[in-house]
Amino acid sequence: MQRHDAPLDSGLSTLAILLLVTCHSSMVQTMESKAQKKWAMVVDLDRCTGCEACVVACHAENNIPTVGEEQAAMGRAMHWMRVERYYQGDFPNVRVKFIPVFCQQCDAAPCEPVCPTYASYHTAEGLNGQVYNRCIGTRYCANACPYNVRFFNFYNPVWEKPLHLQLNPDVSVREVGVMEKCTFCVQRIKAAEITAKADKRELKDGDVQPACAQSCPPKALVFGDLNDPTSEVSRLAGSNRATRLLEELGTKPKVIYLQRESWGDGKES
Amino acid sequence: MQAVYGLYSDPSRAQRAFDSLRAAGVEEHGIAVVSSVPWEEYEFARRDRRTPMAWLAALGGLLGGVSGYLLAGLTQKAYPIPTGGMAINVPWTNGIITYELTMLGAILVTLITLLISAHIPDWTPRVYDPAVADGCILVGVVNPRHDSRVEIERSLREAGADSIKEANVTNRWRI
Amino acid sequence: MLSGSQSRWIVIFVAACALVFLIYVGRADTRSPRADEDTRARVSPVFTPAHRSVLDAVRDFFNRRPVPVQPLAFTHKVHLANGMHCTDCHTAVEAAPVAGIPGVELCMTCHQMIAADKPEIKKLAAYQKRGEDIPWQRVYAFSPTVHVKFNHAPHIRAGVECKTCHGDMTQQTVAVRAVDLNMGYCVNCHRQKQASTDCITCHY
Amino acid sequence: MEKSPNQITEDLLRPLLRTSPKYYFAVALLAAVVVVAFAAFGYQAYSGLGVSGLRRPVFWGFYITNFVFWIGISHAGTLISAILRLANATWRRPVTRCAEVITVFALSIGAMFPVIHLGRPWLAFWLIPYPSERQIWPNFRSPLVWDFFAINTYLIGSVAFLTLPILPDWALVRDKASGWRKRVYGFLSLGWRGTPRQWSRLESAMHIMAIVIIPVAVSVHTIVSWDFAMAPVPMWHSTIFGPYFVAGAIFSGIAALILAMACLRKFLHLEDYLKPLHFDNLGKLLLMMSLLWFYFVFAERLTTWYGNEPSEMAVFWTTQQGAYAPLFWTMVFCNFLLPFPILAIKRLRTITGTVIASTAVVAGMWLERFLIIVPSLSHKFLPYNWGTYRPTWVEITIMVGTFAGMALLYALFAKAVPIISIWELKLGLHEKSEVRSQETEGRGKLAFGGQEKLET
Repeated sequence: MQRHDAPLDSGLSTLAILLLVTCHSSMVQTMESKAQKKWAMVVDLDRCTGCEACVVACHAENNIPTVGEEQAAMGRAMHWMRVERYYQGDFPNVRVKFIPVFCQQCDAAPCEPVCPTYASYHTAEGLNGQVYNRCIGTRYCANACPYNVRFFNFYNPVWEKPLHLQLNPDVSVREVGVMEKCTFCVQRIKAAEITAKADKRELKDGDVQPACAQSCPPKALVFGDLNDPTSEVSRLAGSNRATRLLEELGTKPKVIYLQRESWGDGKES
Repeated sequence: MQAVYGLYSDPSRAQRAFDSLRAAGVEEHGIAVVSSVPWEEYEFARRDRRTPMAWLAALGGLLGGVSGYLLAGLTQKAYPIPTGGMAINVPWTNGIITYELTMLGAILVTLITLLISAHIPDWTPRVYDPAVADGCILVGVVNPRHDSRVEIERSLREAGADSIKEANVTNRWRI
Repeated sequence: MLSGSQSRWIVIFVAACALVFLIYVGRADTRSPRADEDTRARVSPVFTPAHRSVLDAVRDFFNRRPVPVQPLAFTHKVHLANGMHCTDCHTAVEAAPVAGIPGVELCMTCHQMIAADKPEIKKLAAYQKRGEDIPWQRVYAFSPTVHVKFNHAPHIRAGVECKTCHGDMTQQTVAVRAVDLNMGYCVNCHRQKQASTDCITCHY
Repeated sequence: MEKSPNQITEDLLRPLLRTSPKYYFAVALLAAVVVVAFAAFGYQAYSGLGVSGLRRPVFWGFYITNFVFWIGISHAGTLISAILRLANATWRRPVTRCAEVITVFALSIGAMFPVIHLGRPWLAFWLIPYPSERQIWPNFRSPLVWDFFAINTYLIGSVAFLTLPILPDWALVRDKASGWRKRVYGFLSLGWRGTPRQWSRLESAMHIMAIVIIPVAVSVHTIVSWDFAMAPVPMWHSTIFGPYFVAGAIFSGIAALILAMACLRKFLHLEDYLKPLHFDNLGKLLLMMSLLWFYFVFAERLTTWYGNEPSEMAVFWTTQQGAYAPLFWTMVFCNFLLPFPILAIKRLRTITGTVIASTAVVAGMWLERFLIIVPSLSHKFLPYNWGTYRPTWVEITIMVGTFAGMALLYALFAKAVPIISIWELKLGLHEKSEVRSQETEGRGKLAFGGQEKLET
């Protein structure tokens, strides 16, 4: 049998690889974000009544299809915005805690690096972009998302005519096989930006309102720019009630929840 | 092309034929040997053992690694996608691509080196005998000098050949 | 077993089938999409972003788009030669996402008098008489599957000329797709003009 | 009883030259199942993934289970064969080729699943980095892109590793066959003759490839494990996953190899070649891997339990005593409790014994992959979104189709290629007889592996 040495010199290869990595670190490139905006949402849990007006508004604004009873029962319902209910206490002293949950627009989003095609990526303004046309439907982002706020089009969505006439022309109608999620109503952000630019002025606080915030009767949802220290969002984010969902995972979410002041400690409100 | 060869069922006889051919003045590289098994312990099969294949494989690995590095690193730099401050060109993950392409480079270069240096595929006329498939070893001379022919045949026979054949290697090789 | 010649014929046959299929798929679709939509509207009580057929999906995949057939042989060349501007008819282009296609009333403000005896203008007048609008076909539409939201106004404001994307209209009669507006075309221009190349600028 | 070289040639070429009607029937049957599976995939691609049982939050189910399973099976061949080749284990000779074939086919089948499970499978080519007018590249940070590179490297390497030593055997078929076979194999053997130069180059190439392919195989399954470990999902985000998956892959791979060998031995009447010795040796390997597997499972559970992280504990308990507990304990039974005694007791480590153990292990390892994926996904961080998963007929059909496809490919391969490397077997025979003759005669030849001639 063959007895000669294998001169595939592992030492040499290791050296070469080390050299490459060293060279590489000199050219590692992070695109410096000059983002003037850092869009964020504040959810005041004290104000939320769980009325789900935001859910309906979101469906209407963003062309989110309803999948029908059967599919919804399977767990394929799509609500970019949902109001999670958690129950506290024993009957009859039960209290329901509502938490509106939608895409947290994390700064260190787990959904972004796992997407093989950049369909899920970080935008210059710090949003978690979802590019439908680039999505090939690996659903990896949905698995990686700790908040379960990503939704998949298992079938082509269908609108019974003439309901299709109420589809929002500023928002894509997604087709089968792509992921979708809350965009912070990016179409509204874009429209406001274009208008502001046409008027040759800067965006000011309150120019942009996502559909959910706009429709929230008790004004539990506040949207704005976290980089603007004068904005309402910045003010509320500084509250000592401010917390973030699953903060311990290090995802740096840009949705700030204001905890209920009165409970959580078992005291009557 | 003319060839004279003997078929040997026993490798030590083939070795003897090989030795006596050399003694008869045939150059070592002029002796054709064909066998169905790599008789590596015998000298007749130990020709042409030196090959830079392993070094070439290492080189191929290096080449593959560099191309992997360029693919993962430079292309992302050439096609920058705005990622809002997130790194798009990451050494650790690029290292994985570099690693895989290093291995691929080594594999491909080994393969190519094998094909080229072992003359595969080869459809040109060569000396061959189907009896090799039955375990015979073919030892012979291609295009012998006319005057040495008799001596070659004698050497082959005396080494204990099962049969001595003269062949005209003109047919298109085996297909 | 098959003999050599038999297998050769099988290969040729399969190759020919593949070729015919590709030609069939690749051939430009000259049907009017509008007519198709009408039949579709009659057939289906629902709206869906799905392709009408597998063949349509394949065409879309290979980027083959239907060639629009316009109801009237409108000539851009003549209008522009007579000193008109794009914005005279495509009135919304400076302010809105879509440039706008003129309605029959706008055409008839001039053509009540001008060239009223030409056959095409008579067709135009007939549309007005019937109270119908002209069923113009889109020339530059994006496929819905690419999810592009294009807004004319910021582009005009940034000084992009119409002909950059629509070709030289002074030489066209019926508008044709003179420029292939693929993603690379848009991105290159955005890069040159230092406009945003963030995906979400256009795709949302 | 020792076989003569000509007997070996005849025995091993028989399947290539003679075909029974039963074979055609089996192939037709398997092909029919495969066609049905392809039709099911076509149906899914046409209608959307809704026809599968996937749902929120379990976005990965049977398809990824099968993906990991088949990639795991693929570690049977090339890896084991390369290790045995490098270690110069002489008993490997009849085993290597049927092992390497498993790699090539299982890998091809496994690599299909990420495409099958895509929402838009026709766009899978976007994982290839090619300059397009869109000016956008795949995201090299995504484990799926690493998968793409790793699997393709492994596939190319395995195909080369399998095919190169086939050339001399195809040349043999060329010389032995007649008619159309002679021409086909004449072409396939690429003009192989068997000159010393060709033999030595082949040996060198196989040696180098064996060295290169082992780290590739390890990297492939490590990267498959990273598909999970890179996502912050309870019980996925674990450093142990790399070695855990590699060990599991080799474990299931050896089991698959034993099953394949048992089938070959029975259907191709190779009793004289695939001997109880081979099953015994592989059985020992399987025993070792079973222990290693148990160690990994134990370590994973123990650290989870001590960590006591609420979201991880939710997954932990659902597999220990919740909805997935029956599957979990079946897995432990199949992978450890059943095979351990069978393989540990020498009297039970027979061909039948190893086949029973291997069958259990293959089933158990499939369950393991399912249990890694589904319970974690169905119990992520926010309990409001906990869910469940049940496969549909489409997923089951496609899965059955891949098993049939594996059998079909294997059957077709065994018809086209001598499934046991003839020249390597003959070489082993000669080495044995030479050692013998050297002892008795010490005739004019080189000492085994030495550099000097004993006699000139």
